[in-house]
Amino acid sequence: MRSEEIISSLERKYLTDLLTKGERMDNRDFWEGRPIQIIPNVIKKAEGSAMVKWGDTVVLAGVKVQLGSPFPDTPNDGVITVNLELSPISSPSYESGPPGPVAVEMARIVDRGIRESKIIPMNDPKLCVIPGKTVWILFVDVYILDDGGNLIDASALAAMAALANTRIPKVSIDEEIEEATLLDETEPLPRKGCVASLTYAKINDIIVYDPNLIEDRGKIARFSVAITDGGLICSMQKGESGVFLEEEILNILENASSQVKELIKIIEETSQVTELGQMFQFDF
Amino acid sequence: MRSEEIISSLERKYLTDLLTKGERMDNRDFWEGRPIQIIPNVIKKAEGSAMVKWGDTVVLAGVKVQLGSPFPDTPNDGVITVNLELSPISSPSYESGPPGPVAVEMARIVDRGIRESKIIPMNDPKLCVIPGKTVWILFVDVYILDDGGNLIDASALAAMAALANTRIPKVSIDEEIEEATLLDETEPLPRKGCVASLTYAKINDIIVYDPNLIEDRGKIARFSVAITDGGLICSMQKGESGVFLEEEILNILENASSQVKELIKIIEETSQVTELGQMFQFDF
Amino acid sequence: MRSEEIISSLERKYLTDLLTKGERMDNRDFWEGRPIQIIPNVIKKAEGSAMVKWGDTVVLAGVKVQLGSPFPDTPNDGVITVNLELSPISSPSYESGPPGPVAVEMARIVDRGIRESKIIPMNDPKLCVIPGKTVWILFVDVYILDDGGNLIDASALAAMAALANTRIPKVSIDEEIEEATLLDETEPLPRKGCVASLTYAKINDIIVYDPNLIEDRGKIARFSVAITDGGLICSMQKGESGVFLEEEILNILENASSQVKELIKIIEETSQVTELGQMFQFDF
Amino acid sequence: MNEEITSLIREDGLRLDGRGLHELRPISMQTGVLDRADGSCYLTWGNNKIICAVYGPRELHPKHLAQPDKAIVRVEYRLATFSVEERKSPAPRRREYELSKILSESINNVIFLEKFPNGTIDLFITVLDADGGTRCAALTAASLGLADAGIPMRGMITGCAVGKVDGKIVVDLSDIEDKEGEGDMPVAMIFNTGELTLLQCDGMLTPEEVEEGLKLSKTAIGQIYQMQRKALLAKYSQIEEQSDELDEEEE
Amino acid sequence: MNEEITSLIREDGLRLDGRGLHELRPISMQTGVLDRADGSCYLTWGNNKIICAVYGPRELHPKHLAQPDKAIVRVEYRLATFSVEERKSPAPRRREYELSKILSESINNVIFLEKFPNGTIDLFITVLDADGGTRCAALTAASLGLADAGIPMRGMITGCAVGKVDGKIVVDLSDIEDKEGEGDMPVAMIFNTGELTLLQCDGMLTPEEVEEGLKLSKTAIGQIYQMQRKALLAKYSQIEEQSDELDEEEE
Amino acid sequence: MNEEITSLIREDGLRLDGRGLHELRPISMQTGVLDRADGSCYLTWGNNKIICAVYGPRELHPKHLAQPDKAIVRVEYRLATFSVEERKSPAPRRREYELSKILSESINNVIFLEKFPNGTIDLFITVLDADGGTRCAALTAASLGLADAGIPMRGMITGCAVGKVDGKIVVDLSDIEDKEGEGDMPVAMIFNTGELTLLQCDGMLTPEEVEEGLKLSKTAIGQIYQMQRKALLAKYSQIEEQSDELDEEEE
Repeated sequence: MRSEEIISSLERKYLTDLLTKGERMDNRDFWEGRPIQIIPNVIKKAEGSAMVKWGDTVVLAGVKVQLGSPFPDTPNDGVITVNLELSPISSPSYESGPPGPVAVEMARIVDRGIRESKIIPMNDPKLCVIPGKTVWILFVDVYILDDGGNLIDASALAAMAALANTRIPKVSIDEEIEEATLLDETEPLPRKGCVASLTYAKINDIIVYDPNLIEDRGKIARFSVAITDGGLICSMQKGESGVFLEEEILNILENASSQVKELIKIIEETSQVTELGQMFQFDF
Repeated sequence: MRSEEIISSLERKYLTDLLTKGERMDNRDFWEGRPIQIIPNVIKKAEGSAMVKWGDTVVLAGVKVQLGSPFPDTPNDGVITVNLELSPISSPSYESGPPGPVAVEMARIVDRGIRESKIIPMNDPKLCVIPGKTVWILFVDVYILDDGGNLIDASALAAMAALANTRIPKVSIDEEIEEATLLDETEPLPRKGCVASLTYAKINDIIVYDPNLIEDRGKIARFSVAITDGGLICSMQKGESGVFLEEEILNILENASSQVKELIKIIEETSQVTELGQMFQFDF
Repeated sequence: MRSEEIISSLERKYLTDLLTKGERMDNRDFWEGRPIQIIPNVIKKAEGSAMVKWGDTVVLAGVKVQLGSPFPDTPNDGVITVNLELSPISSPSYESGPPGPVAVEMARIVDRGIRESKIIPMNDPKLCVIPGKTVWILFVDVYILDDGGNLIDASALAAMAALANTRIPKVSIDEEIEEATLLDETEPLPRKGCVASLTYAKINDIIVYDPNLIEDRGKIARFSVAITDGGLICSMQKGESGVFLEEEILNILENASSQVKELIKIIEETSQVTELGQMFQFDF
Repeated sequence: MNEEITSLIREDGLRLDGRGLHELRPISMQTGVLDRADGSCYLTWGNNKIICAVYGPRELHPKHLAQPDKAIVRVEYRLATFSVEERKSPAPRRREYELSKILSESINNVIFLEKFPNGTIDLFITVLDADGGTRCAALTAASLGLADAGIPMRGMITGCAVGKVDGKIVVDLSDIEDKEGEGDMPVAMIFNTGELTLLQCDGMLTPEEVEEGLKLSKTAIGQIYQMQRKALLAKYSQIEEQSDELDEEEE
Repeated sequence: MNEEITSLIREDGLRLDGRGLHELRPISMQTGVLDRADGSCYLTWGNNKIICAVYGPRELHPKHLAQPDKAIVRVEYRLATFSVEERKSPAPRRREYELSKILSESINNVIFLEKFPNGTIDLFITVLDADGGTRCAALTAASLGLADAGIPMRGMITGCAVGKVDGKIVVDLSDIEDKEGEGDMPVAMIFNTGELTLLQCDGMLTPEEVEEGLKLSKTAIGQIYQMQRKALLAKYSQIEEQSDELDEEEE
Repeated sequence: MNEEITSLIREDGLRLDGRGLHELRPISMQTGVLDRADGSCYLTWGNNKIICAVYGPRELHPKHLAQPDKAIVRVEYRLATFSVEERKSPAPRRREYELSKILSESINNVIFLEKFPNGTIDLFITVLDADGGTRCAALTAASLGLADAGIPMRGMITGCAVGKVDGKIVVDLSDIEDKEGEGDMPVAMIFNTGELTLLQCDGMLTPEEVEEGLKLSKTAIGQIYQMQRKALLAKYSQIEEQSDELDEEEE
């Protein structure tokens, strides 16, 4: 699919005519998602990583860990930061350069899903190397490699899956001079449960889950919700200039609460796979 | 007054015809300033602040204090830094983005007035928390909110008034590990006297004090002088491509030395007002 | 010579016709370089410096030294960093602003020549003030002042000559609190030998050493090689979109290995001149 | 400066600042406060202080960004450096970029953009003093600034955050409730139509709590909407008074 | 994490990873891996993982950069933040600017640019996992991406680094050999003509060692070039199969 | 490196460098030093070393900045990284932006800009070695650079700082006098008309001291102006000599 970002009027008519008939271009039901593949541990230099293929969308997330200073108001907590790059690799529409507002919004949605769900317990003693002075900093970097629509959910999934296989080095501390030395041995990053994002697009007055590229372009509004394995809503974000009615939001939340289970299952299954070798060669 | 920054030739003719007759557009004498209001302590999150309405010009200055490292060549002195933003709020001519040369020059004029006058004694022991290691950093940030002309004097006044009501937290020091803890109690920022800026515009060959917006646009040269409550000149700055003769400068300095007293009085009176509540609601 | 960077077709024809006849515009042999002058120690505020006039090209290099932190993986080594600015002073083609790809490539070629040759032994104990904590950082900054062609070799020579007269302050260490104090006395920067760069331009299928400005513009490919006083090749860089054959490279290397001796001699002779006074006034 | 918060709801069932669970903080709104801007609004909401300037509709530069069939809306949301606990650097941060984007999308929805082909409407919103709920306050101020500039709109946007504090859903979170509470859910809508133009959430809420929050926010937004209407009427009556004065002068 | 390397060549004469002195690491190449790009290649080489997307020939914006007689080539070489030992900041560093420039000059040489006046051909190459020799791997992948995009070329560029390790000239340096060895010499050429399109060196080599390195690189490049050809044939046969399938479907 | 300065004026009434209170440091000026620039000047003043290149009048890009009735003047004042005690970062700092602006305004005044509609005259001034009084030295060099480029001017700008040191008004402050003294007052004027094109002050001066400083600066500027004239005459006589040589060659 090589075309401009702005949907053509013909495309739009085709899209909306189909939807009015209750059909989607790729024959999915309105609430049906696309197939998902996750390849964990794909990057050897990263402490955690996952390549996600979600429909036609391909996203790579990597986690690097680094010793650093805590924030002054949480002196014993680790730090996590999520960056996201709409790589020019992924679409003719994206350009090089520092992240624009679209990438920043996506990064912050992914970040909030992880942060608010508290699935990585930042106050875990393993993340605090020398109280008040040295903690683990987790850098989660997400690269969009192929934009096939619904980047938010694919990015959130890749970030979550990368964290699920992240290992941090063990550390030996010289208490006297307060210096930490990294050991060769590693241990898994502390984690409590799982979170996933589900995004819905509103096209005219029809709402569909997991928009593909054409639906993404044709939508007037977007709604994303991140839900934990415990069924709690930890982040919501309405986007674009279209509006939602209260009733529409409640319907979406009901649907998301049920669909999230499938996503959580995929992540947890993937997090069992730890061998890098077996997926050395992969197919996009 | 909504128009472009470049003065129209009609406007200029009107302005200069009036001045030739010895009159100003707003009926002031050549050496007469506009009315000034100061609302101190207007920002609760800032350690010091002041909103200044000077004629049609509105400027807000805030002071934040922060512990930090001293400069290597003055290891026991506090640090002060002045920033100024020509906010796009204040005029159709200003754009967002990092400060351009005009804003940088203004910031540096305001900065020099404060710094050279030594009204904040940076070597006061209260500003040095741990000698050679930790001192108070004072950030004075000035936002132009409405550009009605003579931004330099209004900004200098707002910065001065904000410093006059700034309070810094008391600190307890753990001598052994050389660590400072902030206490809830605060004390006034040390201050010795007062300084004010006076700006003169040259339009054709006529010189007026406190140019309004139209006069600002029509001027060929500008001269600003900062004078302390002790009558010392601590900063001068000629601006724009027009020239001054020695005699003109000496006349300006004579006038400024007498006018500054009124400005100093306004600041010192304002610095007595410390209650935030009373000016919670204000009129621009 | 004031003209545009792109060579005109007339100029190119003249250039290549001459070369085909075995001649160069400035009557040099194909393997012959232009006259070189070095004025060492030209900048009083710098710890080392050299002005180089190489043909019509003028380059100024200065070295500043500063105490700082070592890189984590070389905790006892000093640090060197080379910057290069294509100053807008030097040509109508260069603009102000952060270094573009051309300046970055040049800086990195000069940097690699110095770094890989190990002529400044970064692990010398004199460069390590407090092991693991404080080392000398050497900033080599190169400014192109007049672009007369072959900027790489002139820049490398200026950087090398500046390092050759660099002196670093002696330091007294307070072992207990691990703090270093600079003394007034200085000593020469440790140095082991010398390195020089030689650049060849390919114009059509003819290769010449030390291209002048017109040859620089007319070239299809460039090859630079840095060689130590010991005859070792420590850096090579092919540039531009033209190609070289293996045989051409081998011929260049043979020629460079012999020509480098003259350059090394010039540097070593210059490094004997340490008095600033004698060349206070110089001629470009 | 780092006092331990044990509970955000007092034993008497009221919040730390004495409000009931569904009670708004004091809000004031004033339009036309700036001389140079085409429209403006100064709004205080608890200790929040927000200034909004509207410029336009005006010609868009550079021209290739202009749209031949409608105006574009550009919104810049900024925090003053001194508006927050720790001084913020003057350069905008990611949070400010994100909020500028979603405020812009929200505002986009209500303006009759097709009336101003090739044009731009620029809103500059600066939080001078921040105290929780700034984005909802910003939208509320922006609507008034747009009305003050005479920009035609199909409705007024009004915002109010709800959230979860000590297990209860409360209205209009203060700074401390936002930071120490269990969830924050900013909502903005066109009150008359119930259309949600902004909806976000951070925290941990059950779907039922989200539903309750939506209902509570609508009631609060209704109250704030009435204040917006009053602020606009105040402006128009002031204008009438001024023109009366002018008439008198002319006589 | 900072283990002392005593020797890069084992007592049995093989290298630390068990390779002979002139032996390549395992290499895989796959074209057409991206849906949106006009051409693409995913290449693994030892633990290097590189993705290359090609867009174009397409119209160049801004137009004043366009050349009326030919297309321009823009190459962006980037390291993913997590591709290296210490996390790299997302902003490109000087090394990435330099490599983008020299890769661009190398690629420039083989494309029939005059076929696309006013146009641009954009290559975006990202190293997802780095393991020594990325620039040669990047050029090898770029050629395949260009071929996948159907860009007409006068030849294929193939790269391979050689270097000096424990006093020996070896082929295809690994990460550790690159960092701890005595010299690294990346080479790229059009194998069929022997034209060098890229040649660099860091380290300390005698002229004779450079000569030996050039000879060894040519042999290695010959082997890699055969893999590139196979990867392209694989693509075309796949296309044929697909069109066979289409035919069957149509029947 | 941080020696205590007890007094800036010695017991014999002279300054630390042996100068009298109203005595200038040694100054040298040379025009036409750069091959590529349209005009240039290299000036030393005490230990200050300043290079100025003038390009133009030339076409202005981007064109929308051009003025149909006159040329614009752009001035970039920079400090070389190694010109000061602590290495300066290569990126310009606020001081450099401010000085570029006021030098530009000063220079603007003397050029017959209306002779070059739509054009630009660009001055690039770099302080290679700094020793106090660089802005006055920069303006003095800029005038010569402009004259060397043949730009028509209604007068020559000449600068010299005065200041207060140990309670005395002195001429031409050195670096240490600037930093440790009580006040610095840079002045530039068109000597023949007495018009002040630049005037600044930092420090603590009475109005009477400012008046004294202005008078002293005028005398000093008169001396420097004579040096500027000589430097230009030297250039013209050199050109004459060269053209004589050419004539001889032609014969």
